[in-house]
Amino acid sequence: MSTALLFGLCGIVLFVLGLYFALTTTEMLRRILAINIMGNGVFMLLIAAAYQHDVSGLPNTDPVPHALVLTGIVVAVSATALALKLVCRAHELAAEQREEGDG
Amino acid sequence: MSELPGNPQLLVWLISLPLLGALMSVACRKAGRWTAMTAMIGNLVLACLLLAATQDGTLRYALGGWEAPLGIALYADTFSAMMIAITALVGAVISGYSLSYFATGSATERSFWPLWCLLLTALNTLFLSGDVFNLYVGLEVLSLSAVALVTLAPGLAATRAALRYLLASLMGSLCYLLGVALLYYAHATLDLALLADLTGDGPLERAALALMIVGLLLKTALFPLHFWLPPAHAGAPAPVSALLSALVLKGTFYLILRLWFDTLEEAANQLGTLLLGVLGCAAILWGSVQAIRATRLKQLVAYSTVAQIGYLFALFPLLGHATARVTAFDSMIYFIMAHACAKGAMFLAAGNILTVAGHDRIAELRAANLPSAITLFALAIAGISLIGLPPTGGFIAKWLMLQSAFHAGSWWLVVVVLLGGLLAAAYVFRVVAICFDRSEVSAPTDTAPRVATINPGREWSALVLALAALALGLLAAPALALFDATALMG
Amino acid sequence: MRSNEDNAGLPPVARLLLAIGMVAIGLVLAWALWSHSETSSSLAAAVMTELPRSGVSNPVTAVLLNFRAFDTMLELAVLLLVAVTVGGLRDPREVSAFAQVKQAASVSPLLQSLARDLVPIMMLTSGYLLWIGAKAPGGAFQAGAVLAAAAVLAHLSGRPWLSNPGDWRIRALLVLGTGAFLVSALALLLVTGTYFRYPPALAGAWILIIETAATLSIAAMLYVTFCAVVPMMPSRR
Amino acid sequence: MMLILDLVLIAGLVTFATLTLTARATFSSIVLFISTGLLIALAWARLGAPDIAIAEAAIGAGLTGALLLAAWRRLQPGTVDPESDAESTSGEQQGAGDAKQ
Repeated sequence: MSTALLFGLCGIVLFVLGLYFALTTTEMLRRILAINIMGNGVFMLLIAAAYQHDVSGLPNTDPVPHALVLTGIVVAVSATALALKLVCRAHELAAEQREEGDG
Repeated sequence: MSELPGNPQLLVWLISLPLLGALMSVACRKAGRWTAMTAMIGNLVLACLLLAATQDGTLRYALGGWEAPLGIALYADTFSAMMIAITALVGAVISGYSLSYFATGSATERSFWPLWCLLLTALNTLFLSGDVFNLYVGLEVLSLSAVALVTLAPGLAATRAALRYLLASLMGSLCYLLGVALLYYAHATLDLALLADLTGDGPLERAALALMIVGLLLKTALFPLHFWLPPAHAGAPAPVSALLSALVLKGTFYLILRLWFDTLEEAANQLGTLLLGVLGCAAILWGSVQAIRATRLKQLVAYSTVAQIGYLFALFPLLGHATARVTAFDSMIYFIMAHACAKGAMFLAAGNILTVAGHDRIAELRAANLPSAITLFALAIAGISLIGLPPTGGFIAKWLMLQSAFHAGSWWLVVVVLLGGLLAAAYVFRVVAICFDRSEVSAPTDTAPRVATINPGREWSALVLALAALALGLLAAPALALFDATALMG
Repeated sequence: MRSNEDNAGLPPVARLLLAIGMVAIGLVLAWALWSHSETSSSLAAAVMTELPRSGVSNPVTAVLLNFRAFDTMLELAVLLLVAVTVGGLRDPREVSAFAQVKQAASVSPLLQSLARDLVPIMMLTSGYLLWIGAKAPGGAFQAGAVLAAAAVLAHLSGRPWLSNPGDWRIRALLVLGTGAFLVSALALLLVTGTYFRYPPALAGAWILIIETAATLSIAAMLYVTFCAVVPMMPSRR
Repeated sequence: MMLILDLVLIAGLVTFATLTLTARATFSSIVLFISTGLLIALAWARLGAPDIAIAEAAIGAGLTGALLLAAWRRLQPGTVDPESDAESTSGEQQGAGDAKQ
C-alpha cells in the first residue's frame, strides 16, 4: 500500500467524519468546525495525489495540487470568517429581540 | 494564434470588466453605482459581440499563453454565449432597478454594487472557464457573493437565512472539490476538454461525478436539497432575490449540464439520468403546492423557483434520449431564458408591491395600496410565462418539452408538465386576481395608511423584463436559430 | 441558546441511519480510490519543463503566480469580498472594535511586552517569506498571514495600526491585491498580446511586485476580517 | 519504519478530528481543532509540501483558530466569568502564536 493511498484514505475519512457532524450537530460553531474538517480532508487527498507521483524515491512531487490547496485554504478561511460573522450577528440580533420582548 | 485576434480576447474582457467594476466601486465608494453601471452596460455589449462571434465557431483562449494541462483555458460556444447574453440582459435590467431601489449613498447601496459586480464576474467565469478547479473558485465567488447579497437585508430572519445558505453551499462546494480531487488523483488533469477524452466509466469517475453533481445540486436547490432556498430568496432585498432566482441558480445548473452530458458523459448512466428526472418532477409538484400554500408573495415566488428548477431536471431523461434530445435541448435553453426573464420580473414586481403596500401578505393585499398598473402588468405577464400560456417564452419552452416527450414516448412526463401548469395557474391567478380586483376596495379601516411612492424606473424595469419574456415567445424562431443544439453533446 | 437552529437535534434513529450512510459513502470512496491506485501521471514534468520560463524557481509559486494566475486573482477576489462584507456588516450601534482597544486601557502587561518583542520579528519573518517565496517554500499568502498576525497582535496589545476601518487607506490596501493582478493582466494583454503572459526577461521582477502588493493586501484583508469578528469588549470594571 | 510513522500520524489525525467534533465544551473543540490543523501541517510537510504546511499552520490552524476563538468569546453570555475570560485571552495568544510558525 503506497503512502499516497494511505493519506488519501485518511483524507476521505476526515471528509466523511466532517460531513456526518456537519449534518447532525445543531450548534453553529461546531458545524463550522465540521465543515472545516471536511475541507481539510479534501486538501489531504489533493496533497496525497501530488505525492502519488513521486517516482523512485526522488522528492519530485507535483506542485499543481499544492497550489490548488493553497488557494483552497485561503478560500476556506474567508468562508469561515463570513460564517462566524453571521453567527455572531444572528446571536446579537436574537438577544436584542429577546430584550425587546421582555421589556 | 487565431486568424481573428480580436475575437478570443472577448472572453478575457467578459471576466475582467465586471471585476474591474467591482474593484473600482470598492475603491471609490461615492461613484460606485456609476462605475458598476458602466461595467454592466459594457458587459451587455461584450455579450452581444460574443453571441455574434460564436455563430462562426467556438472560441478558445489559453490564459497566459499556457496550454491546457498546465494553464487554464477559457472556452465559449453558442450555448455559453447564450447563457452570458441572457445573464447580461437580465442583469442590466436588474441593475437599472437597483439604481432606484437602494437609497443613494447608504451603506447597503455601497456594498451592493461591488458584490453584484463580483457575482457577475463569477457567473461569467462559470460560463467560460474550461478548468474544473477554476470553476471551483468561481463557484465560491458566486456563492459567497450571493450570501453577502442576502445579508444586505437587515434583521434576524435574513441573517439566519444567509447563514443557512452559506453553510449549505459550502458543503456543496466541498463535495464538488472532493470530486475534483478524485479526478486529479486519477488523471492529473483539470481541463474539461482533456478530462472528457481521458475519463471512462470506472468506479473513481463515477464517484467523482456523483460527488460533483450532488454538490452542485445542493447549490442549484433541486427538490430534496432546496431547503435553504425559500428563506434566502424570500428574505433578500427584491433586486437580490431577482438576481439569485433568475441567474445564480442557472450558473450552477449550466455546470451540471456540462459535466453530465459532456465532460463525464461516460460515467453518467441511465439510472442517474432517470433519478434526476424523477427528482425534477417531484420538485415541480412539491414547489407548486408549496407556492399555493404560501402566505407571502415573495415566499410564493421563491417556491415557484423550486418548481421551475424542477422542469430543467425533468428534461434530463429526454436529453439522454437518442431522437428527442435536440428538441429537449432547445426546450431547456428556452426554460432557462424564459424563467430568467419571468422570475426576474416577478421578484421586481413583488419588490414594488412590498414597498408600496408595506407588507407582502397575500391575503391582505386586497385592502392595501398597490403600485400602478405597470407593475401589475409586469406581474401578470411574468405569471403567464411561468404557467406556460401563449404567447410567452414559457409557452415555447413547455411546447418544445411536450413535443420532445411525445417523441420519446414519456407519457408520465407529459402528465407532470400539464399538472405543473395547472398548479402554476392556481398560484399565479391567486395573486393576480387579488391585485387586479380593485372593485370592492371600500375605504378599508385605514390603520395608518402607508403612502409610499416608488420611482417609475422600478416599475418600468419590472415591465421590461416581463416584456422580454413575452418577446421570447413571439420571436421563438430567430432566438432558437442563435444556438446550435448539438453544441453540448458533440 | 447557542444552538439557534430550528432543528433541535436529530432523533437517534436518524443519526444511526445517517452514520450508516456515511460509512457506506466512505467505503465507496475508499474503494474507488483503491481501484485506481496504480496509474501514475503527473503535471510535475510539465511544470518542471516550463519552470525556467516562469521567472521564479519555486514551482508552487510558479503555478500560483504564472501558470494559474487567474485562479489566484479570483481567490484574492474572494478574500476581498469577505473583507468588504464582514467589515460592512458592522452594526452601527456596535462600538467599533478599532475604537474599543483604545478605550480599554488595561491591557495585560504580558501581552504588551509580548507584542513589543514579537511584532517586529513577525514583520521581518513576513518580509523574508515573501522574498524567499521565489525560490524556496514561502510566498505571498504565508507572508500575508504572518503580517496579519502581527497586526492582530499589535491590535490586541492596544496599539492598533489603523484606527478607522472605513479609512481610504485601508480600502486602497484591500483593492491593491486583486487590482495588481487585474491591472497587470490587462497591461500584459496590451504589451504581449496575451492575458497574463509575462515577458520572460521581466517575469521575475514582475511577479515579485505583484506578490508584494498581494502580501500587503492579504494582510489588510485578514486584519479587517479579524477586527470585525473580534469580541465586543465588555464595558467592565 | 516510515510506514509506522505514517500510520501513527494518520491515527493521531483521525483521533484529533474525532475529538474535535465530539468534545463536550466548544472551547476545547476549538483548541483541538487548532491542534488538528498543526498535525495536518506536519502530515503535509512529510508528504513533501513544505509551502502548504507553512500556509496551513499560519492560515488554516492559526488564523482560523484565532477567528473561531474570537467568535466563541463573543457568543458567550454577557456576564463574563473570570475563568473563561482568562482562558480565552490565553487562547487568542495561542492562536496568534500559531500563526507565526
